[in-house]
Amino acid sequence: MERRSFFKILSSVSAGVAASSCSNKTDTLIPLLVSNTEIVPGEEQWHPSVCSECSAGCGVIVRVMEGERTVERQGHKFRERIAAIKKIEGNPLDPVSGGRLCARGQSAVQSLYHPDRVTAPMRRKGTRGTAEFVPVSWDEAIDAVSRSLNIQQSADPGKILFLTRPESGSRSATIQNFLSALNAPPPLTCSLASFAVERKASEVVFGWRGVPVYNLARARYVLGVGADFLGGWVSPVYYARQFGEFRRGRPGVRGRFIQAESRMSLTAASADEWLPLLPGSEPEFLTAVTRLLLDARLARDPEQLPPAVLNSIKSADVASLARICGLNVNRLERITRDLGESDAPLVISGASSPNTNSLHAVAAAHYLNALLGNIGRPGGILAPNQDLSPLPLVGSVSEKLKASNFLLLDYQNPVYSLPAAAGARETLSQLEMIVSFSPFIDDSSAYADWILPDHHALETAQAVVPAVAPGSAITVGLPFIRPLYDTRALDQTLVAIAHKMGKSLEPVTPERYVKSLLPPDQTWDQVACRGGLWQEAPKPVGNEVPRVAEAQAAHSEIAVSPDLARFPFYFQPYLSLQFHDGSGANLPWMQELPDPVSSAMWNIPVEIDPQSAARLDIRTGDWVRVQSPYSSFEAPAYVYPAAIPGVVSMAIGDGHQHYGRYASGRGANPIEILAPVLEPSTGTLALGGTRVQIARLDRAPAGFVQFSPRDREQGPWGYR
Amino acid sequence: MAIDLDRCTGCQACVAACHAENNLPLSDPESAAKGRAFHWIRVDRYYEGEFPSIRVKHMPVLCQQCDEAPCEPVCPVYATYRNDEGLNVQVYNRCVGTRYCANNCPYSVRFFNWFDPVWPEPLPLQHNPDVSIRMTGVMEKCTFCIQRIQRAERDAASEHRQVADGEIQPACVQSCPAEAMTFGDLNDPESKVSRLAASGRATRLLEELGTKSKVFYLERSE
Amino acid sequence: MYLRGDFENDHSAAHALRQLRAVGFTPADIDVFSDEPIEFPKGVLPRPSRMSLTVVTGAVSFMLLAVGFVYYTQHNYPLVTGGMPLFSFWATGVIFYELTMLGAILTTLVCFLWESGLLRRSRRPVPIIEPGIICIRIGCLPDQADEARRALERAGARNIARMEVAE
Amino acid sequence: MAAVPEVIPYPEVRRDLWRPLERTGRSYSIWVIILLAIALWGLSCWGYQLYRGIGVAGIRRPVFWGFYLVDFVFWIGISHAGTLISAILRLTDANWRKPVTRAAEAITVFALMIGGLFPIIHLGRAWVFYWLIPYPNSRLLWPNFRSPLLWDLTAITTYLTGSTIYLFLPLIPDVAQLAEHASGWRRALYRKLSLGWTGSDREWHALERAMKLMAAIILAVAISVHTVVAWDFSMAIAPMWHSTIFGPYFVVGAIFSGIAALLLVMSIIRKTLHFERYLTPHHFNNLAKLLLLMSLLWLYFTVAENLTVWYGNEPKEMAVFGDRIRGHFAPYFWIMVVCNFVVPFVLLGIRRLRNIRTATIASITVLVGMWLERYIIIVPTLSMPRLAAAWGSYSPSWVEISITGATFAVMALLYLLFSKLFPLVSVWEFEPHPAEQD
Repeated sequence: MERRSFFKILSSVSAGVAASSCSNKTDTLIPLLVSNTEIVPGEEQWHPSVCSECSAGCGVIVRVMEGERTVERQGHKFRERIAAIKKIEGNPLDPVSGGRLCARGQSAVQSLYHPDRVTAPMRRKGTRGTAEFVPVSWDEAIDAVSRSLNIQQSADPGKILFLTRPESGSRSATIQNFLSALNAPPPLTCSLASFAVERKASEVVFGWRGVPVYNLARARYVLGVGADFLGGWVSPVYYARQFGEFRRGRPGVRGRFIQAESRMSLTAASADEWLPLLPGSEPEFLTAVTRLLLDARLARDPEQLPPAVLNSIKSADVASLARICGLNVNRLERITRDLGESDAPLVISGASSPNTNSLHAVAAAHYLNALLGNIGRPGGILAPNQDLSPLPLVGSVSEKLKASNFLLLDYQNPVYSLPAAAGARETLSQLEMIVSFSPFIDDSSAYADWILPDHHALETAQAVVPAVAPGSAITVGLPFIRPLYDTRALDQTLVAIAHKMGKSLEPVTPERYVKSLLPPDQTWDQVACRGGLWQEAPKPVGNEVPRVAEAQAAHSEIAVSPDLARFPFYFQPYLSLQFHDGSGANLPWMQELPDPVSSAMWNIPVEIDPQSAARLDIRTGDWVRVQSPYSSFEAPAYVYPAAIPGVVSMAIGDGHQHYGRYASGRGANPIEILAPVLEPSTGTLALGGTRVQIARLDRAPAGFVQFSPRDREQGPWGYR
Repeated sequence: MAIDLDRCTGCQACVAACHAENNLPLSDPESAAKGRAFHWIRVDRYYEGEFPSIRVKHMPVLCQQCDEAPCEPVCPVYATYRNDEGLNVQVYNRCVGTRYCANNCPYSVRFFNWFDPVWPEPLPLQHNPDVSIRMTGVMEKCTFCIQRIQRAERDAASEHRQVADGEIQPACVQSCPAEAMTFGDLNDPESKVSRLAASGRATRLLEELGTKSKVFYLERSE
Repeated sequence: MYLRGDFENDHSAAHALRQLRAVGFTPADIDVFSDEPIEFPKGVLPRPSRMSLTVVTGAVSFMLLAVGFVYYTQHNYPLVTGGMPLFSFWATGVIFYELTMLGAILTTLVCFLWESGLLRRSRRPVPIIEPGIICIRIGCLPDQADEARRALERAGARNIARMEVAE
Repeated sequence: MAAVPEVIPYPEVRRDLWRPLERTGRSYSIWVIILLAIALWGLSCWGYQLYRGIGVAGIRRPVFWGFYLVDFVFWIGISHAGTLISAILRLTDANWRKPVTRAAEAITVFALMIGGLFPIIHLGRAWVFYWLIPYPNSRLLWPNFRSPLLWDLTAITTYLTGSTIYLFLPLIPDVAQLAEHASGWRRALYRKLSLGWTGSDREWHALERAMKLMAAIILAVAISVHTVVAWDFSMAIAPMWHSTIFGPYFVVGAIFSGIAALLLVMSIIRKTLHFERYLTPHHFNNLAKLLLLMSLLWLYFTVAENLTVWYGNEPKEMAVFGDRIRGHFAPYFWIMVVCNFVVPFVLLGIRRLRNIRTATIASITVLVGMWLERYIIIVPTLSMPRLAAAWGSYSPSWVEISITGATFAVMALLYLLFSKLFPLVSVWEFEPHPAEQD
């Protein structure tokens, strides 16, 4: 309890005052005798930590209490009492989570206590991909891995490929140090949630590193374009909090919100008005709005824009642009007027389903914001937290995979997150050596030769830089429970490997990571106690607005697979709230969480609009085959009343061949059938770049489970 | 409790929070297909209108803790009744499983344990020790996190003070990122929830039934 | 001592009963045995019964018991359900009704057993009768026996016999 | 179907009606074994359900009540055969009733025993069903008399007590006669049961009086029992349950199905026990006319129930209505209408078609129809609760189907055993005087 009220007190009192009282009396005494992780508390204790389920890096507090588990020793079963994590909540001190947490973050405890975790280092027994492993000792595993890594390193360190999560912090710093000690190339990521396009656009247009922060809470009129910021985007908790403030947090002020998106996402569902854009028409839409804004003389600072951009906008034809978007010009005019006349207008743009022209779209939104004069202002776009250690690069992973010999996988699943056409399976089965650090045997770890399981994030020490945060923020988590299994933190493993190879490597501990950024009035202990280091953003100097540069690489046309007659539907897989890039699929709570759109549980459907469904004689629950020029899959259909005719969407998450009992063999992976089309400036997979055909299967409608099958409030019957 | 539908984004953080706090049984595809998944709080979603002028209505629905609850009098063994604080409580040990209460709940927020719940090891480590695990054959439903209410009251009593407004937060309220949910004492006219309930935007679900429910929905209208 | 006389139909039996009543036998002295119920004309063999009244009394007392019981139990551990009053006739009227009826049923059974004399051990001799025969049994003092016998004979009885008290 | 009046000498009546008690045929034993096997199968299904949990049944959210409650209402309905019919006929002194009442009253008792079992089968924790019974207990908690389920409990207890007594009283003279003629254990049993019946006019008087009173009481109880069963539903504020018509509607339905059950049982008895001389076309004709009358009454109530809903057009009720009439449940609904109205109306309404065979056919369809009616009343309402997001569907599991089937076997079995112990036509009441037949 004390810890809890401590947090509550801290959140109201200014930081630093209560700093020395990290714990209650018993807490200060006991650690002298027993280490922190060995305490089995009978009373609840709350410890700060970091959520590692996505790159948002929310600060959390974790409730620890006694729990019981069964262990087997020498053939006998024992009940053992250990300190166990009961619940995860947001850390009230953390400016990102603000004491709140999304469904996925709260389910992190289920990945900690997942029945199918890898409990010890393992060596491959069967052929690659069959996921047959035998447990080995750490010494043996590290010996073997460092030996072969040594051979590769001395032969060609350029052929070592390290895939890691798109997150920055102490962990990624250790990885980078490890790789540079080996003279190997820096790590890559193949996560679908890297938001590389958004990062690139902000770098190109503003020269910022990172995803810009949208100060939604203080805006009055918001136009969202292509960013599902309340669903599976960069920082759902942060933006949902902002959204609550935006709507009803200010007395007498209710922010108005228009969302233009090619899918009725959760964000669009929360909007006052949804503009259904045809996929890939975001640049056209934004250009049209910008043009109308200029025409209406509502642009506050037209000189901001580079002349080339300004000219191209001025030469645009609104009517034809509107036609491309599938929208009415009058509607665009009304929205533009409202946007331009608002006290605090804001355009939030992103690429929830990246297209080949997404960079152009996001850049166009930045131009529009520049015209609206909200850059760096309250209620506008703010510069990101730039104290980042370099993020893992995004690039054409499939080519890099083919070019490498030695693959190290850190929570990355290229088999799942690359299209079948990219040939990741074949590449992986031919590589010389694959080492996985993942605590679960996923589709890609199934190909690994060695699995050196990492601790769960809640068992490990780490400092994470949140992807989006107001001001500068580092979230810190230190271990407070004994690791459940014979696992090792990644940095320990890397250090051990490096030492075996004769290289010197110091792990970047959270303490080391934070210390360099520590302001003079704070100590490491305070940071560790509170769970992070948070500072106000430096005030923009004077009225200086960042340089707005032209985004060159932008295609305006969306590149899609050819043969429109045979493949009449746009197909857009998207990052969902519950599964994100697919990594949440192994959590039973996420599987049984009714999908916000279809209310589906334990299976993700394909979302089809009612018109097309009627034409193809498809009803909700029917099985359909979705066929692209490259591949096909079968999944149940959901006739989504709000789907745009001709646009088929599907959440990413199902279709894992291996990923624990709750995800293995469940549903279909929409990535698999995608065209291997990349967004050119970043090398991100263009999720929206594929067209498909759909056919109903004559299979009994079974296997599709909805929590609430009925999606209309009234019954279908009236007088008739 | 008051739920601001204008803030609610339908993100279902509350649903997960409830599972974590209240040891809800895990479903599996088969039991879920049989309509036996547990969600003490659920987010109802309704589509209104047709494309393109279609809107979505998200509405978190949990036990409305009615003052005049239809579920209570039909129970033959007093397994559910209204306690002194006005909560509609479910006494698992008394329940014999007639399921009449669930039929008579107009909000369909009651859930039945068709079997003994099963969690594969080591998932039970996560169980909240403050909340009992329900056996087969008994009804269960949202309790407004009565364990949190009692804890706050105990703490306040030991510190010789009143429970402060907003001090008690059920798991769903605590988790809600958009802060759409507000919990407090409706008997105290000064509490935040009372003020919200008195605001013009407040309605109650199926108010026409006269259940005097204690969850107020603040309408989304502009 | 007991006398018995058999009759072949209810007319002659009724005639015999009238004769017996005329010579001073009361209905309490007389029993009629048959394997079918026999209706005599009114006044021939009056068997007054308080069954209806008793049943009503039984029913009412059960109702009062039920009201008291329900009132006691609901106040014994008072729990509010659905905002209903702890005790109300609307909510428990059905219970009162059913228990009233249960009272009536049970009283009927008791009355039946009492008035029919079943379950009460009797030492009176029971005549064995052939199917379709109506047998009249008269309990009389030895000095009345002749008179009774004559009355039976006058009514056309067959098989007039003396019966002994069973041990 | 004018019956030829026939006076059967008393000894012959006795011989005919006692014959089934004395002789047991091969087919009887075979039937007993088959029925026993089905009943045991049902029992083991119940055991399985107790062991695994009620979830082995198909009930789910939101259809928390399914087959078991349908069966409950159905069997309680059947139980109205006896009592109501025999009580009404007794009170109105309809003499043709006499060979019919015993069979009817036996149906009542057995159907009630079976029906009363279903609420227990359906409990989530059936092993603590006695918590509903008011007795001073260690839980220091009395049951909630405000619950319609407690109403049910008292009503059914009263009804079962009453109808058992009502069956037993007129059995006493028969048993007393049997005691004289039987030997061995039967004699001892009949002796005990006859309570020392001598056939004195005091006993006859008391019996007549008690039967008159019981008939009146049992009539009142029977009507209340099915009303209370109906109120289990109409006290709930679920759409299309919360209706004032339910009490009388259920009573009519109960009498309807009760008569059908009686007709069916009678025609089986007549055939198998060769009671042609005792259960004459005359009886069937009268009962068939009653069945026709109830069919029309049932139609009237069904129309009244649905018309008010349709006209009111209240969305939540309309959802259930629509699904019944035109949606998922429409096949069941229209089969029910055919079974309960069209078939009896045609077969029994047209005088030329009305005979024992058609009456039997009609009674079978009515039984099917009435079972469906209960299904139609319970399941659609529950699958469409007020909030559309909670709508769901229901299909029974093999356990529910087995247990339902087994109860029919149990009913037949009990009847077979009863027929071995007691004459199915009251011997002492049977006086086929030609003058009284019409």
